[in-house]
Amino acid sequence: METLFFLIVAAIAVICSLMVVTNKNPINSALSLIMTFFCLATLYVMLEAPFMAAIQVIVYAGAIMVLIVFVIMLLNIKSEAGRRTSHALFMGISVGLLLLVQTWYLLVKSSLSSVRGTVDSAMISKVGHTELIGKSLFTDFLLPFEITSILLLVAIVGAVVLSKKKL
Amino acid sequence: MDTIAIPAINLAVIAPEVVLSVVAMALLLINVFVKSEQKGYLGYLSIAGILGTLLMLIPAWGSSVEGFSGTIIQDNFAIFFKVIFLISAAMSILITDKYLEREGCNQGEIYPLILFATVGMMLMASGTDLMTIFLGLEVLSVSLYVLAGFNRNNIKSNEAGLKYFLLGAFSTGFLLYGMALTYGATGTTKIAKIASYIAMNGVSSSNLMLVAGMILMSTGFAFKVAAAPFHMWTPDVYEGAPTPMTAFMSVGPKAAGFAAFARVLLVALPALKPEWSSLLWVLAVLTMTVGNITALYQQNIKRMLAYSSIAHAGYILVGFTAGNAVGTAGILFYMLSYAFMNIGAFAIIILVGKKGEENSNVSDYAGFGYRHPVLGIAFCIFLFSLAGIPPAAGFIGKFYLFSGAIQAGYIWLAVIGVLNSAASVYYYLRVMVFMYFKEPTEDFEWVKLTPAFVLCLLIAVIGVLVPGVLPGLFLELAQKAVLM
Amino acid sequence: MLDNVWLIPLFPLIGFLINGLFGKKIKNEAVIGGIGTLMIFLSFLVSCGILMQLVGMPPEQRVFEKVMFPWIHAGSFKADMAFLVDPLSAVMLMVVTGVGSLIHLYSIGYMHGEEGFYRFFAYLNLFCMSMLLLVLGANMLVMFIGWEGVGLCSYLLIGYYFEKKSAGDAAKKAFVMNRVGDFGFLLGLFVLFWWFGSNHNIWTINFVEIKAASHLLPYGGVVTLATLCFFVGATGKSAQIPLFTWLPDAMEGPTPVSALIHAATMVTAGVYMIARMSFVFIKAPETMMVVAVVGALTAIFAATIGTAQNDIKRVLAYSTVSQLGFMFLAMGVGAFGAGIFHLMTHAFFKACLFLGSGSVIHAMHHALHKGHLHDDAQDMRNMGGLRKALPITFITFLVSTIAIAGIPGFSGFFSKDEILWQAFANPYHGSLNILLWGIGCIAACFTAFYMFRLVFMTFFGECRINPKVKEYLHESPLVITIPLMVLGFLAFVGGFIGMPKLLGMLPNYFEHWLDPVFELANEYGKQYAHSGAHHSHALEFGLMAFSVVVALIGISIAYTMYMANKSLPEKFTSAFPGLYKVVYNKWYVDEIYDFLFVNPCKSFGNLLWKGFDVVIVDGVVNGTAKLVMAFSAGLKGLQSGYVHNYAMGMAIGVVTIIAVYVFR
Amino acid sequence: MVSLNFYLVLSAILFAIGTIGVLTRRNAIVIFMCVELMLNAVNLTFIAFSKYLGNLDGQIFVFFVMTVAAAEAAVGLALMIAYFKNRESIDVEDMNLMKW
Repeated sequence: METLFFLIVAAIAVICSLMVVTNKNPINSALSLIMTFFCLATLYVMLEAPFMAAIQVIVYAGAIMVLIVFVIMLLNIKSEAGRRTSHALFMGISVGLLLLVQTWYLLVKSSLSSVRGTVDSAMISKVGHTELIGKSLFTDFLLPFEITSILLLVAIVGAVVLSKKKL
Repeated sequence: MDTIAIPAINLAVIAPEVVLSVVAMALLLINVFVKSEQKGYLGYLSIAGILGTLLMLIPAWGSSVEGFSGTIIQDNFAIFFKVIFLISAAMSILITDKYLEREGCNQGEIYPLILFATVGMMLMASGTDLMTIFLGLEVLSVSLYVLAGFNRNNIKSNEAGLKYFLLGAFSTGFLLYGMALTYGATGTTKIAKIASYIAMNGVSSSNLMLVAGMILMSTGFAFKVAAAPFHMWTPDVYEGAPTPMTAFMSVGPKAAGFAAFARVLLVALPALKPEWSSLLWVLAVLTMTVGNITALYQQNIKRMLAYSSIAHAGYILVGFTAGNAVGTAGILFYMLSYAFMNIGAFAIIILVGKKGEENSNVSDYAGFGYRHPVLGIAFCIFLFSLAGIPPAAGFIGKFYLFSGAIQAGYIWLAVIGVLNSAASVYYYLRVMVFMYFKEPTEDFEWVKLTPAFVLCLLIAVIGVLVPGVLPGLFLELAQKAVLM
Repeated sequence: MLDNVWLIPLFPLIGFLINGLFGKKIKNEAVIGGIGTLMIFLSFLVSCGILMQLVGMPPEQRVFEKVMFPWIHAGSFKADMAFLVDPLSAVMLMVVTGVGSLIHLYSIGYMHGEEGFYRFFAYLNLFCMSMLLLVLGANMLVMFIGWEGVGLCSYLLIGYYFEKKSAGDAAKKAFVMNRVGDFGFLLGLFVLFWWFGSNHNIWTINFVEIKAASHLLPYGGVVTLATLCFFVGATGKSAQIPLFTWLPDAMEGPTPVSALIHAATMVTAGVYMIARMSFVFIKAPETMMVVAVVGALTAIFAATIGTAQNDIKRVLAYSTVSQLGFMFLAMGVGAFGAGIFHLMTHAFFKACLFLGSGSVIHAMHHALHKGHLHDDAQDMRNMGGLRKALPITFITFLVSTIAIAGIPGFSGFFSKDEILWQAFANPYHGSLNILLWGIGCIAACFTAFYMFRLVFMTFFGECRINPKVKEYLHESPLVITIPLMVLGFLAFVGGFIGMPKLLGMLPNYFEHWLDPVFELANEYGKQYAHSGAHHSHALEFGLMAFSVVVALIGISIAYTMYMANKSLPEKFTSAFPGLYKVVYNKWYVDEIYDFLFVNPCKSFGNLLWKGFDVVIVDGVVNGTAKLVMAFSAGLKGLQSGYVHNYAMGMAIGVVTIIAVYVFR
Repeated sequence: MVSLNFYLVLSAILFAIGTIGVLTRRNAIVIFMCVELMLNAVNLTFIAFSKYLGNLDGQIFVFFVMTVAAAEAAVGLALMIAYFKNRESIDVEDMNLMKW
């Protein structure tokens, strides 16, 4: 049952992502991408990561994609004028498929880490996923968390520098 | 509700980064109140900040402090690289102001952005967790995307920024995938724990997930250091970016890429040494050869130096392939001397250039050596050092890198390296031939030295000649800073 | 005194700094030239002191290493900035500083009034410093620094007249060819370094240490590889086949430069390097043979080409290449002492010849300038009969020519004869010896021929200079003639310190002096030397006499061709009909010579010059360059400027690497 | 319970599709969206690993990847706007002012 549900969601995700790549109109691509993100959020829930699912929707689908759609509107980009040459398409697709075959092969062939952590379903349901993530962020990964603040500041400054009206 | 126990925070570990970030933020605020013609003062303030950071780093030499639950470390290796970053940032800032004035994009934000990029590089050098390294790399990259496209009225600069961004984001995908696979294979993102897990559980090259993780991470770093075949963005971005930023990009981020690359491979994955050293072997040969051979054809001097910087990444990869103490010390020494010689050369290019990046062809240097003898000699010193001709520092560095490779048994790699550096002389020499053996077509009267340029060139000349003639001290420091 | 060996390279460095930094401000030529000359002369004095001290020591203790400061230390590998003084480097020191001082002095007069006078002296001093580093280096790295340094200075000085395009091209050619050689040097260094390190854990490039450990080296094998690499380095620097074409072109530089760098010192660096590592080279019999054959071939090739040249400096340039070939021949037959001896005598007479030709050119140039003529001041066809106008130049030039031709009593005879004898009698190359000796003799004959041709065309016969300017011809000033006289004197007597035992008048000081240096090499050589072949004194005398005869033949051909048959025939036939037949016969002989000997040789020389030198060697060099450039253009094409192509490159890279590692 | 390999293979498929998109599309914004798709594929890998390894490091990593994606989006779109202002296009086939 669960596997069936997974397969359905996965199929939708793959189809939507294919539409991202194939759609001529950028807006349609963006909307398909948002669909893919929703599918992924669903999968996160299945993986007992509800917090990640939430921010996937809020940050990715909500913020980033809105920004992208906004820019597409702002620049008033129509459908792509022309296609790439069939040669380039062929090369791109075959390299991509090759990459897929390779990753598939090595994922099937390789072994996972044998060390199991302390976090299991029981703990997540008892303590709560958000709290676990929060604790981890503010203890073990405090420094990376702080670095993101600098990263966002740089992004803001950069965006302003590149697009403010008057120099 | 139980409280969370925040672990003891050891600010001393990240003090240099904190200081530099605070200076950068303060500059952002000050910038609002500074008139457009006086933005140059922000440069001096940022240099003061860099000097302060340097002063904080020096006492830390010799100790190795971990902090923040093992996500960061301040050891000699990191400190040596941080000094390189700070020097390259300071020298680039010295030559920025005049250039921005000339090109008419005098925006004060460039200085905080350079400082933030430096913070990112410092985090890459001292990060001991894949997350820290990744975030440091992103802080650096995001700043660089902006810096490359900083001259937003110049179409070339736009294009450079956008190309860098698209390809950089693409390579980030591979880097992340590599990190994910490494995480899956070892169950952790901490570098020390990865190593101990591999050592304890006897995971080896038979675990394809780990090997693939190593390969994908390597491609990500190879993109950052511009190793072939992940180098193709370099010439375009270096040509289009504002020249001081090209100088900065060709040194700092490359060094940072090598720092993180070295820490990941040497500390986290020594068990895979046979695999990664053969990979690096191929990358080194490709990178040197492609860089040098393509440089032979270039007419634009910025583009020529871009290809030459690819070749130099190749030489450094030679030392990296060796993976021994001598090779690693060679990387450190070479990066340091490369900072001086390359930024020095770019400083001259800025001086000779005209508005709109005009006058940057090799043939535009005809007779320059006679119109400006002192600058001509300085340029020659930098070019000789890049070509690896004694007694400049570049020679000692190359010798060291190659002898590291020989000690590790990679004699053919060293041979190819020597062959390449012999070929590289040709295109450096071509510039000198134009400077001295061609009839001047220009009077070069617009070439005016400012005190900042004099300082930058002086530092560069000293930085090339002193380690070249008396490399003992620098090599000793480099040896104390290796990761083994 | 030995402790102060560091002063020797320091003085020229000071001179370089003073002239380089303040020369433009000083302006006064006497001061600039004086400083430059004084500095190298001070080095000469220190060198003399060191030589004296070495002489006072017992022979086996004459090795001294002065460590200035630790330079590169990497784990077990150490390279110090250190100087090595032993009999070999002492000889080189004397040659470099002695001849160097004289040439500096000469340059004051020769370069008078040139633009960039200070630049010239700064470069010249820098060159001397590099050359002294090369000579004194106690390890290969210091030597390599000097090695690169002299190449660089040579580049700067060849391109001194940068307004001339040919000068720039020549400079570039010299530099690039030298770099090919440098590449060989570095490779040899690396091979040796790697072999000692990986097999015996001796990570060293120090000459003394390598010498001490040289018994570990095998015969042949890796040593052959290393020595061949070194030999490639030597061919580049010392202008041997196939890397010799830069040297004739290098004559674009000022004449003192040709004398100092391209005759007396820098080009002999390759010979010096082989002598320095004689104990390694001797362990590679194959390399020794290659060295000997290349040396002999270069000697004869360059000599034949020399017969077809009309530019006075180009003749001397090919002569230098040929003489260097003799030195390599000596190295290749294990006669290291003889090679170094010839290096020294060659420095004297060739420097004198170049300076003399400079004096001629100087006078010609001056006269032509006064007469507002634009004839080529270096073309011998425009000269003739200059001995009256330039008596001192003529005498010194003649002495040196006799010396190079190998007439007994003059320095060149002793050294060249020693080489030829060793080529014949050495125990290493078996039946090849006769061939080496034969080629050497023929080359010696040619040498005598073209050198006397040069003398006859320049100094004898009727004056072919435009009569308008004849009156302006006069001897050069003292500052030019004094070095000429000193060098001429040395070219005359310099050989007596190395007189062969056979002649027995004086002991062979020179060989005894160098004995401690080459003792070990001779020891190793015995391992594979053919024993038994003992040659009698009579044979040695015979060969010596033969080489003299050969030289005389060369001279007499030159005489008949360029002196006797010019205008004499007509005069003789009209005034003395009885002698007609004699003259006729002479002329007839000349025809035969022309037909049998000279013409084929001249055309052969022309062929070599045009065919081998210009087409093949330059062709290969240029062809390689073209190939690389084409490759470069191709690679450049990959850089299309399109983001998706770059992304494709990255993706293909990733896919390929994964494919290699995952599916191996 | 769904096997880990299902998730990994799904993420590999999404990653490959993203790569194909980068290699074949001409519009810079769409290329950027394809990069986002690649990053999301990696995120899925991280979270799947995290679940099956029973430690949260992977999920924390995803948290940071999202931040990075946001930052890159801001800067990248600003670059595109600046480029568009000068060139009236964001087609990568027009971006070849510098080559060779």
